[in-house]
Amino acid sequence: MIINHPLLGPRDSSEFVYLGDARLLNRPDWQADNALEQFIDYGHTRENPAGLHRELWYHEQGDRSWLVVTRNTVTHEITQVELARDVARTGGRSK
Amino acid sequence: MSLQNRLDGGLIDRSETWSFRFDNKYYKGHKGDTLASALLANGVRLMGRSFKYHRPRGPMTTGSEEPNAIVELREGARKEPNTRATTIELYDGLRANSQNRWPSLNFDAMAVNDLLSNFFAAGFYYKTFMWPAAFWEKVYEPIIRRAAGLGSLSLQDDPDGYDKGFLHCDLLIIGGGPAGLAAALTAGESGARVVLCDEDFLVGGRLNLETYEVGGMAGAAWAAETVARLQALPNVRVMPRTTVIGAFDHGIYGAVERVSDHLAVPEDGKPRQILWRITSKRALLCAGAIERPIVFENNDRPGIMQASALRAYANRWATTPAQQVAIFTNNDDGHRTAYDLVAKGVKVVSVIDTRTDAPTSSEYDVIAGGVIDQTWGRLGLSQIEVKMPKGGTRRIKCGALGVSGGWNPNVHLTCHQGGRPTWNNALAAFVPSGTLPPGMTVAGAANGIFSTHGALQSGADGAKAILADLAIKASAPALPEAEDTPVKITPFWHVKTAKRAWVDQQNDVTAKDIKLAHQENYVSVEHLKRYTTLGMATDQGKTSNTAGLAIMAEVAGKAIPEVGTTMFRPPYTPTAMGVYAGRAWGMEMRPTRLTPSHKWAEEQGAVFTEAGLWLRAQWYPKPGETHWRQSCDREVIQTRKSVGICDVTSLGKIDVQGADAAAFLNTVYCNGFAKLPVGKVRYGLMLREDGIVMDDGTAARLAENHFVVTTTTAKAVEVYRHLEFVRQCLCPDKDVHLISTTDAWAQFSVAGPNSRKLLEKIVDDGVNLSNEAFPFMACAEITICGGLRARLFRISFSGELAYEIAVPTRYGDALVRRLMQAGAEFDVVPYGLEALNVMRIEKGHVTGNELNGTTTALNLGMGRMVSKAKDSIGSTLSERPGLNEPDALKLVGLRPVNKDHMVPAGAHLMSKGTKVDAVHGQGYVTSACYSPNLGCHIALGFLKSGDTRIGETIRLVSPLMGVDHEVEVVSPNFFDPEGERLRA
Amino acid sequence: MHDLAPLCALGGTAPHIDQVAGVTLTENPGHALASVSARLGQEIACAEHLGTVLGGKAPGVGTWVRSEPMSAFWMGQDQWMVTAPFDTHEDLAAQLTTRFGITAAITEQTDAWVSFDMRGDGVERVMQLCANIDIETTPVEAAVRSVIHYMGVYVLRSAPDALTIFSARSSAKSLHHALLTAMRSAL
Amino acid sequence: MRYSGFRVIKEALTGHRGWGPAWRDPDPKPEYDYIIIGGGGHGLATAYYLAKEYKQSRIAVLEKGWIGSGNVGRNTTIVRSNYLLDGNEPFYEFSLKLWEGLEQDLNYNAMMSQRGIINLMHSDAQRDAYIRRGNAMILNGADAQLLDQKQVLEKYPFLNVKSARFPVMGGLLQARAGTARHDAVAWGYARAADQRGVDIIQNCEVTGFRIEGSRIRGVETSRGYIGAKKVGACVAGSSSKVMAYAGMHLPIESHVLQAFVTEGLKPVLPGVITYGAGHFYCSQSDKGGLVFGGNIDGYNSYAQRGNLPMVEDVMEEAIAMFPMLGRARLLRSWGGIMDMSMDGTPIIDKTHIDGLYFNGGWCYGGFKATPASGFVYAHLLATDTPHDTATAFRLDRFHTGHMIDEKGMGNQPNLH
Repeated sequence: MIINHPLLGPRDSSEFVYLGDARLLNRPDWQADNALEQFIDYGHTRENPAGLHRELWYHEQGDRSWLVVTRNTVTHEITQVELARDVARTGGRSK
Repeated sequence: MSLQNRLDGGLIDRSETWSFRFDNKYYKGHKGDTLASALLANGVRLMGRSFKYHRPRGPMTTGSEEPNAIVELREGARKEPNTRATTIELYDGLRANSQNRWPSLNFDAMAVNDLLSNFFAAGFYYKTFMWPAAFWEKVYEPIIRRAAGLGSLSLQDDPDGYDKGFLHCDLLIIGGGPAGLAAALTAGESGARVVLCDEDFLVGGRLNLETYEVGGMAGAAWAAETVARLQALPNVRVMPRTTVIGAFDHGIYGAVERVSDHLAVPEDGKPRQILWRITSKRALLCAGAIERPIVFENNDRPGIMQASALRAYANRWATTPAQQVAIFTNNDDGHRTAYDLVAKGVKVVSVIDTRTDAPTSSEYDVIAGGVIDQTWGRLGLSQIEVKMPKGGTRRIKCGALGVSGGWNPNVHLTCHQGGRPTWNNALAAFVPSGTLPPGMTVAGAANGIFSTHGALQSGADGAKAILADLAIKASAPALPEAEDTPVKITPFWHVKTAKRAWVDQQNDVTAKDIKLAHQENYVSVEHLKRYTTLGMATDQGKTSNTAGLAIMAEVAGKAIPEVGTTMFRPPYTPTAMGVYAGRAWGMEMRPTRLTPSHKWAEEQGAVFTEAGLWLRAQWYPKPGETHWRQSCDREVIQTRKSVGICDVTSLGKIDVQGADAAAFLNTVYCNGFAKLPVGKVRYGLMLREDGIVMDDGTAARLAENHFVVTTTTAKAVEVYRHLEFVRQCLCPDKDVHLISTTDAWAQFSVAGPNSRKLLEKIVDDGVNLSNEAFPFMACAEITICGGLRARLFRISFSGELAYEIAVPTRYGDALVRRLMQAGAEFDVVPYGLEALNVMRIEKGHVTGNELNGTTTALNLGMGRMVSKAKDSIGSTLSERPGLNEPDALKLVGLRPVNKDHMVPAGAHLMSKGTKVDAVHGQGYVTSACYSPNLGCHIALGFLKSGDTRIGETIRLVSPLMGVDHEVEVVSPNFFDPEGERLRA
Repeated sequence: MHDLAPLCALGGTAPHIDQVAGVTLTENPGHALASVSARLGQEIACAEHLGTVLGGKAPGVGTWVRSEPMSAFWMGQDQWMVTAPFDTHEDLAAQLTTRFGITAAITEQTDAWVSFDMRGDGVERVMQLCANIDIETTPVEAAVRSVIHYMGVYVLRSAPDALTIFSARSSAKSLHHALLTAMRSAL
Repeated sequence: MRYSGFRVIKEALTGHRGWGPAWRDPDPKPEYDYIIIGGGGHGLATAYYLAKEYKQSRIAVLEKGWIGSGNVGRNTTIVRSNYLLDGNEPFYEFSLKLWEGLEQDLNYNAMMSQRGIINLMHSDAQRDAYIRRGNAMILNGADAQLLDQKQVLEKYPFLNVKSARFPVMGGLLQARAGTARHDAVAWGYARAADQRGVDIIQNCEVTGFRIEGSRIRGVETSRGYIGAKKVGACVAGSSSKVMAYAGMHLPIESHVLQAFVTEGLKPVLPGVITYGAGHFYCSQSDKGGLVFGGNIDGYNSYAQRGNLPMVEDVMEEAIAMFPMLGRARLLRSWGGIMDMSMDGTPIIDKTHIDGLYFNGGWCYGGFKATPASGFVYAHLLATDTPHDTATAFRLDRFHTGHMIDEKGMGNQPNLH
């Protein structure tokens, strides 16, 4: 596969390490009332669609950026690639 | 020299005559021959035996679709079983042997199977061989296994090398026939970056096999001229002998270039083959088509082949299997073969055309509306019987029969990403569908466009469309004129018979087998394939699948497309396993990482061991030591007595800087780091988010905003990745900077009561190593040996007064030599991993054996380290009840009640007096060693409620090794439990 | 001055040199290296500093700016590797720390790396057997991170017929083997 | 009709006219007591044991394509019970014992061949771990033997030990392990279930559940609504998709695993052997093809195909072990979709819907589990209690912290 890195352009997927569902960006608040329940869900439930999937890849043999890749799990077509750090910031993790 | 069946002309180089051997007999051939063509020229038709019935077989094709003529090529370590004689490029001195026969190809005792074929119908083995149960492995299966299989491996290591390579292009053209050449010319002359791959050693595809003219010259000549034109273009790479084996995601193709297979031995330093990973923006499939047979009784004798193969042998290789040939066809193309053979002086005794309206000819006899219902000839065709259109039969003597059942476009690569071809009634064939791999288009015969003109035109048009898509301006060359014969075919699949008519020749699947599969309800095309083994042979069903589907459709009363198609999967043709591995084998399978003291350690005669990719000294034998334990015990004793040195460079080192560095470490370690003073080191336990321990190590605070974190050797890469995840994804706006410095610093442990004295000899003036100035867990950046920058950490894995000292890696070799020199007065010893392991077990320190991915801080006896006062990775999920059971496993020390007993790692722990089984298991041993200090074997292990069972005698069992004895549960801290030595 | 003698990454006291056909492969121990990572909020200031150091601009994505005595190539977002002659800049990291002040985190990288210079007619063919880089379109002064036989590398193009390859020092021998094998095969 | 050697001879002499269909193709009835979704090995086995062991009737197996088209038809055919953890080992050993009598039970030769499996070990730490595992096997009633390098070489003399990058220290042998003819397992169960009255309905895709209150009433399918008292999903690879019809989010990712076969070769590999310094497993089929596989590609996928990097990785390990395979040719590769669970262990449990059951999360391990999975699932469906050997395969184990993490990789499915 080829991942179109937002900075570096098209790169072979073998340079990357896969993590999985991008919901792993949404780490719960440890002080929430139901923190344990939230962490159980965060830790173990995965979106697993046959279709578009937002997922985390790490450019280990590249610029070491974590990326959020939107990829179709049936066709493997990649439609969007973002820097995970930007996604995390947009998602309100800047604190 | 004139050979029996050598004709005039052809594309062979008669100036080079070569000798080769097949089954102990020597023959002559020419440059440009294949093994099959050369054998045919020598009058040899019999080249192999079939898989199941051991039927005599000769070549059916001229290409990689060959099911029958497969041989063992070469001898010794270079032997290649199952090699198609039709694709073996002849070289001087070639040796090949027939396979899957005993004792000889002409007389094969296993052909008795042929007589018993009624008992070996499709799926017979699923219905028998079940009684008695034990007989399967002992009796039935060994017989079956010996009989099965085709060629044999040499069992010797492959002596040749393979490479992997990477190419990038705008357009990959697969196949160098008329469509591919026209496309390459169009795209190449427009300036696009083109890679053209062709599996043949002579690029040109069917242009080299036919007699039609292209642009007023012989097709082969036009092909040669065009190839030369392309090779002159710097932006075009023409790759003969290169098979595109798979279409992978996003325009990536795998291709195998056979660099040296046409040579007896590869040239020095050169690979046998190269696996190219081609990253293309677009691909144009111009893979041509394969002629398919008609199925009839005994249609498998040597001499019976594709009609197109018959004329290819005559036109390109100037040979024929026999001087008298017949043709059996259901379409006009069969007649082309007859014309070409007549032109070559071969006697065409008859053309049997299934169509009543077949064209007639003045050159040869045509039987319109006839079919072949029987053949004769034990080791090669001698006679056929034709069922005449108006009744009755006619026998015709002939030594070869060309069969043409129409052409199948080569759609394989179009299916590699799940696409299925669609049925085209006019062509009576499957053609590529709309669901092609993204970026791929198809031209020429592969797309069902069979005339030369059509192929040229569609290749050029395909290239133009791609150029437009890539915004490259096309400067298209004019296309040469060529024949534009329409396809005329009336589908005809098989001549009905109660006897055997072969569909899959290699696997001996007959039309009867397909009917039986239907009768037993194996009707799905995949069931048919798997039950009968149709299409599962080394030719991957290239010549058999369509006929098989057609026969299934007929018995099921369905149309062919309703029966379906089978999936084509990579590789396109069978591919040497070695080429996928490339250079990654033997000691070079993975890189080797060497420590800075490696050269010195080698000089000391150290024994090395793998630690991940690293090689580390395991022990340093001294003269007279014959067993590793002697060396290890000595190293341990001497280190504890005086001082020892160990290279610990392989532990991961990560530089963590930034205003938020301390807060960041507070997040990734379960214990606190915010308040660690500058100049101090702290042990840190890192959890996974699920609460299980990921790794442990230390973090040294060199400055307010600067830490050096260490990891275990095994987890260095994983921990670094995890830290980047936390940094970028979980706290994107913290000021934290990470970079690995593992290789930058040579780091040595200097351990033992004299370590301070030793180091004092090399540190520069002003560096105070006293216990007060530089206490346990201190760290500092210092200089040594007259000004070399170094880092010093007072940390101890051994439990001794110990330091780790780091210098820039290039000075590591000099430093270890200096330390040894300076330590001579203390009888300093180097120690290896074994001694390190003994000392850490004696101290109850954990490593990978304990941090095995299932253990928690609680299990390790470090439950209280998980701070509840802050958020850290894993702290919340570590609170789940299953990880906090009252009888949770706890790390304990174990020592044998009988001092002579071993306590092997991997043993299980049992309470005394209970049954020895899994249900009563109490835990297991993780690490074990002989402790020279305690004078017995000791071990660490996890025991249920272990921390409350100190002093209890329990049972240690290792039934795998026949061990069962009593051990005492003790503190894991066997040695110096108060830690007086390391704080000294 | 200290009295510890350095070793080259391949284990020799002098750099290793190989020649196959028209291509030479030379181990080059002469680089001092330090990474420069812009502190949060200091990205612009840091890049400007780097530009000043280089007498021009900080390297953009995937590029290498060559200057005297210091050069730099891009490693990641707001992160660069600065190189300088080892003989004169062994303390490069310390120098840069002073120069960049609060705008950057500097880490000494000199001995984390081995460096090979490959020069001659055919380096593109060699690289095609080594790394998944579109070397034919890789311009001079490009700095490409890639992988050669499981080893992470930076491939820097210094001229149409010359490449500089950086990789982890501990696996220098394996990298050397891979490069030399590819040279023998391709040339 | 019973299969036997006598019958084969009789049919051979009479033109094979007597062989009937191996299973019927019935139309779906309006309602069943049990509907099993998924006509793979596990689904067919579940139906068979429901009928045979639990004396249930009115059972249907619904298959969206052709039976055996899932992972039972695309695996490397290995059967073994060499597990470490107490949550796993009794179950797999139960399965192996069922395999040992399977052909006689089904009257179908699935060619279960106990050729033995050797897991090679390459470091001291790995040896320690394998000893622990071998002991766990023995303590659970299975068999295990520790081999040194010499003993491994006796069986595999062409194993590379002279220039092995990761030295071979020996291996853990389970002699009772082996291989079976994968398709025949599906067909054998199908035929045996059919003979006990189970309706096997192919080309019938489940498109939804009909749920009233908290109780299942039936399933919507491409062939219309079918009522059922109990519904058992058994669709590894598509678990997330099917269970989403009941509003469930599973601790599962779908991944592609590639497998490979070479051209037919005369016998070289006596049994199953695995490489411990990576992930590679290999055996030789009765037809002569070397059958092997390695890791999953590593990214979520529902496409039954993989990519080149993993192919290369697998071959590198093959050649590392057996440099003599360099000139053997890869004939075909294929891809199957694995239910990769969060701890690498399957789930067999009730769901929050009464009468709806779930069986999935098999990761790589589904084929060897086929008989026991069917047996214990039938037990659960029939009795509403977990079978003794499958008490740990609960859906809530991630909540309670009772993970069964054989490889110790944590909640990252692509590492299991």
